Amino acid sequence: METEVKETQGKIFSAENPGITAPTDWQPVIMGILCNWCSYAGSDLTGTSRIQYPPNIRIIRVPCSSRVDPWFIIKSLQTTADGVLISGCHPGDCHYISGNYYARRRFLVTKKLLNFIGYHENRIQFSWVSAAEGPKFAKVVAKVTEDIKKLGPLHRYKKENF
Amino acid sequence: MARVGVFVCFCGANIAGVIDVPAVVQEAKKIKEVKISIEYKYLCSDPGQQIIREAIVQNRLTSVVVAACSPRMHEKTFRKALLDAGMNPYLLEIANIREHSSWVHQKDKKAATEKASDLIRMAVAKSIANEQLHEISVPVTKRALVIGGGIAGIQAALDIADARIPVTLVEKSPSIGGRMAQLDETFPTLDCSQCILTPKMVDVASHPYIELIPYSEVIELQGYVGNYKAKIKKKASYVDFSSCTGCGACTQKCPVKVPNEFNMNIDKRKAIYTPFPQAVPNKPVIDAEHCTMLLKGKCGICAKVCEKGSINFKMVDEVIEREIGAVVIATGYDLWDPKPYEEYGVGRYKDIITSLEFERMVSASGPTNGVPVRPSDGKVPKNVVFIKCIGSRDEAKGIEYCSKICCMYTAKHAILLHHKVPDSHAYIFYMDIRAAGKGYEEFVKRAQVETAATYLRGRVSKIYKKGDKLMVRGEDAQIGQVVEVEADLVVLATAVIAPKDNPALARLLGVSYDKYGYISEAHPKLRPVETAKAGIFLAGCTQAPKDIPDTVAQASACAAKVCGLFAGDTMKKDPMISTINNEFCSGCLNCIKVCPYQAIVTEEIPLGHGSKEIRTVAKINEGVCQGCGSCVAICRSMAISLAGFTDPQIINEIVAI
Amino acid sequence: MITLGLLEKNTFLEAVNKKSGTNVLECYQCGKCVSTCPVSGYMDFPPREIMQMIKLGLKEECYMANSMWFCLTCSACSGRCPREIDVPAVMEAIRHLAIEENYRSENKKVKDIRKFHDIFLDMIKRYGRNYELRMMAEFNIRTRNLFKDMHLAPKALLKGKIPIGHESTKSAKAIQKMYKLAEKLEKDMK
Amino acid sequence: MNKLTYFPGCSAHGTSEEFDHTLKLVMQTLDVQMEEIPDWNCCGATSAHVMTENLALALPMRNLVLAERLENKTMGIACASCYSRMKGTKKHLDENPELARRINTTVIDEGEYKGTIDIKSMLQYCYEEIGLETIKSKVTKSLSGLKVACYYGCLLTRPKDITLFDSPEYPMSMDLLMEALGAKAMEFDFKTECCGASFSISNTEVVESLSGKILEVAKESGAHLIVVACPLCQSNLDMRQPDIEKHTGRKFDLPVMYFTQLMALAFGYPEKELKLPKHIVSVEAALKHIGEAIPEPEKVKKIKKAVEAESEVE
Repeated sequence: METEVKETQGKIFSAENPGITAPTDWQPVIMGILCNWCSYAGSDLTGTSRIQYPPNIRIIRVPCSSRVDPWFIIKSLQTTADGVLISGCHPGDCHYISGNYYARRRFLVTKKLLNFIGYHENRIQFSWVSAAEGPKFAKVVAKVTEDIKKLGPLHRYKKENF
Repeated sequence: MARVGVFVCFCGANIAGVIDVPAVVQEAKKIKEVKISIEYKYLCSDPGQQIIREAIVQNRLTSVVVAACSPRMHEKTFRKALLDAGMNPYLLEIANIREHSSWVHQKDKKAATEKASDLIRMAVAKSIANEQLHEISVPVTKRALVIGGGIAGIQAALDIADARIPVTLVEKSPSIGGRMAQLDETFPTLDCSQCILTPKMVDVASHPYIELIPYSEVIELQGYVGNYKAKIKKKASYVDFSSCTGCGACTQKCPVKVPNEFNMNIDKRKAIYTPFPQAVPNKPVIDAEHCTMLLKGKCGICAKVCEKGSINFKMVDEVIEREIGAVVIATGYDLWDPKPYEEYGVGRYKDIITSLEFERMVSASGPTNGVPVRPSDGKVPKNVVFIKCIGSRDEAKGIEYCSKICCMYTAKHAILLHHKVPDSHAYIFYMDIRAAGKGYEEFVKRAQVETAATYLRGRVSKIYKKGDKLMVRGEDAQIGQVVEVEADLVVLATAVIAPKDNPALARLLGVSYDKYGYISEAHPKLRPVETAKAGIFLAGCTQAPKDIPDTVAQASACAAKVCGLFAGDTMKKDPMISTINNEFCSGCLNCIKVCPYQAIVTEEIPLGHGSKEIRTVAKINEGVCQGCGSCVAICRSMAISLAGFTDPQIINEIVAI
Repeated sequence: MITLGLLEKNTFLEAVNKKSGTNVLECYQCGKCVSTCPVSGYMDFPPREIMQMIKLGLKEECYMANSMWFCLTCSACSGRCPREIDVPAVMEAIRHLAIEENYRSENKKVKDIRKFHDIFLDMIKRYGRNYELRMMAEFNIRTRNLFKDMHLAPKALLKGKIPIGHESTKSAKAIQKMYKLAEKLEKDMK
Repeated sequence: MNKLTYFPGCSAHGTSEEFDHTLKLVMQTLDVQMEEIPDWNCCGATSAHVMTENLALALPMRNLVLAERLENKTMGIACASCYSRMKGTKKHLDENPELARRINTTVIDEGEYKGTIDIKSMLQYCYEEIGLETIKSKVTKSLSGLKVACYYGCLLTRPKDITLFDSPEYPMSMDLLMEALGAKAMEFDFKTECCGASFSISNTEVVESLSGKILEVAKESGAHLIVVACPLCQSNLDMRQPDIEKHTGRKFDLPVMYFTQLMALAFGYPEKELKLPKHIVSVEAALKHIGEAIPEPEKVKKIKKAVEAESEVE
């Protein structure tokens, strides 16, 4: 889905600004927020298995995906990241019994909101990666990176941009 | 002003082979809070830790960043190094530049180096917001609760009690003993089950550190590791155990006959009964569902014949409470009902029985005095067909897994059949013979050679009646022919399944269970006797199908875990838990709804300083909180923070790149 | 003896799985299908062995076997299979693949069965419906077994069991068109 | 009055005329109006699916399209083979809309396939839609004394996910229907074993062996006759019975009747309506048992200690 570009007083008012052309050597930054017990362990397994994936992701460790405050996502997109990946335990496998269910609901709402204000839906992604799924983590990262590369650099909501 | 030290590890060539470590060190130096940035070959080695310790003291560091392997690997090692240098260990942050950079970007050294620098920047930024944290210590109630009085529960209770720790053993039925008490002889040694079990049962009853509560169930568990509170419902037995001598006059005279569960309903018991002669406690109970006195108010013969006057028809269920520090779940297993095997005519033919029914028949104290008979006409069978994997390894009708014990007990049944009826013959349909265990393969060989049981490799497809025989049709894959066996009796080795009450019990205890209803262990390999909830352990078939030796071993392992937990007077607990600043708490109490551990309670505090009016706010129970952070993210007034993962720490990380 | 080399890509297995919509690899060789199958005794290889042969990639052996021609599609095996494999679909897949790739067994029974089906389809093409007496006769002529079932004929005819006349749908033309289009479709799909 | 779209199948106008005829009588009594699909064609059983993929779907599809035009909720099918082909095709097409669209091009002259009609075998229709109570209420001449073995064959209840009717291993619907007519349904283990239908011409050796086994077990059950719901089963078990007797040396003398024939009889239609002379194995002797009293089975001696499951007061 391509988000609609709204114009206000002649200034382009969208995160997905078609007016920006990426420099040729541009590389996106992706903020990966992973739960400690499944996805972070899974990403470690990717490492110990030496499975290669694109180097654009920066990983932050949280105890559970339910710890992820929508604020973190917004702050990432506002400051440093071109995309955010949140990953937790598979439904039913949460180390903290039910945390990932809350995370999922909270994430969906956040995504819809960000979508509404003009972010492309692929900027914010969610996945389930268990501690045993090293190869899957690499695949997820590769896919997210690919998606974000297609979208190009993020036109941020910063004062100087208005 | 923060003073951060950055230590970058080569990890031999693991990191340095891809990442330009000196460049990373230089890059780190550019961060204004970083006071020292150095590299070393192996930071986890003792000299490596020495470097960190010295640097902390010399530079009066306020936090430390180690750029090395995953924190899941060496966080504890480096925390210890900080502690040794006189620094709070929680001021450490680790930048995972091995698993997250050098190992996964081996082809792109430049990007890997840049990423490593970024990860260090993030770790430095986070560490600046780190706070000093201290381990929490929690008092311990030294009493264990064992749920289930089969061989697993008996063994766990005895081992814990032998360490002089009081045990409360709760058993659902009127007697302990469980499934093992129903068995005749046990593989692979053919020693009599009763002979080895009953002494242990008596030990349980007489042990000074064991409180045995039969005919009862756990109905509630609150609290947290070391400090649980359990509610136990004692079902009304209508017999006063303290005065009853167990003389048996009441059971003799009782006129009501009920199918005998202990004998798989082959014969009958009375409405007032002890499940079997060696029961512990050897006191009768009245089955309220069948007693005519309790149902219709007529009869009362048992009360008339009881010399001690122990019968009390007015008795009611009673709930008692126990404070305990640990729980052992040992609820055992059930057997799968083979009804879905319609092609075998299960339910239509009386001469198709289950293995446990056969087991009771061949038991010397069983309903047929140790001789197997055909339920249809009471004749002693000559040709007996045993069919394995009934419900096991059958996704279509039963369950996917292998029940583990059927291969062995079927070999045992073939041998026992031969002992009891020497001119009989056993045919065994099997798919694979799984006899992994000490002395097991030898035992199967005994069935094949000494007993000359005929093993046929194939799943039976159909059973039909011909005269008074049952025709059993299956393929013998070894000769590639379909064979039909004329059987007098067919014995189905039905699958082991989880007790149907397991999910309800698991929810009540707050532990997880798998799709079959078995209680889940914390880790399938490294923590096989613990559940994910601290202080709750599991033993025997409540986890998965097991034979007796494995069950006993696991029960003893549980006992060791319980004893370890109770070794000190207090327990240490990770300080990474939530705290609430009640000044900010608006009292919406959304946090209570999302907390998976019921660790948040309400608290009433004055509305303002010195105010007489009160308001309700949330409060964290330190002992219960596991530190997931659900409450932090849901708190709209940002009153809750999770130690080690506070909002400032994570935001610092995000903006650091 | 069969020598099993490096089975890098079992294209036969893939083709069978795709066509049948079931996964042959699920088979764990319990043999319940064999003793369930009413005609396994007549097969060169009973279903269980066919499954293993597919796993080993023994394509020609499968195509030349009579097994899939003897399968009655009674679905008794799939109803009892503990791994819920659709055995008749597998048999059908092998049969269709063998026809597509032009494998013809020299086994007399198989030839008879194929002939019967050809006549049957021919009959429908001509009349839109099946005309039993004519089919029996034609089958006997084509298999050169003129007197097969002849002893049944007088009785059956006399009792009106098998009618002599035949009917056809008005729109036999529509059926003929359908045959043509279906054939074309089959080619297009390849 | 209920309306029902009716697909008779080729054999209804051939070998199984008595089935078709009695079915129409019975439905009249039960107040069901049957509308035969105009200009229906052969469903392709049992050859089309053996040889080709598309034709095997196209032949039934034409009938389905024609049936949909009649706009009744349900289509009843007499022959079990046709039932299986049509219902299987419908399921396959409904699950693969793209394939349905493609196959539809071969019969597009007849109209567009919508997939709206519900398909039932006539046995299923009697059991599920009409109900045993209604059938019982129409019985004027009870069949008591008659012992029957109900033979369902392969395709009425199998595969389960296509037929969605009764148990594939030990179905009871026809047994209960027979009991509703007053007859006694015997315990019969080979209810759904295959009779070898599709080889009835090309491979008679197989048919004789399979049907022989069914006859043997039916005889063992003590039944006077076999009840069927499929023309192919009937012709295999009936027409080939003398041959089977000759080859096995066993005398069966088991007439094979359609369930609708027995229903018609119980509903009071005269015997001549049943077209009994069409049977190769004479039915007469078996039908003489109607009205006989069936003796209670001897009670088996109880095991010394093993006793029944219910509780009892001494």
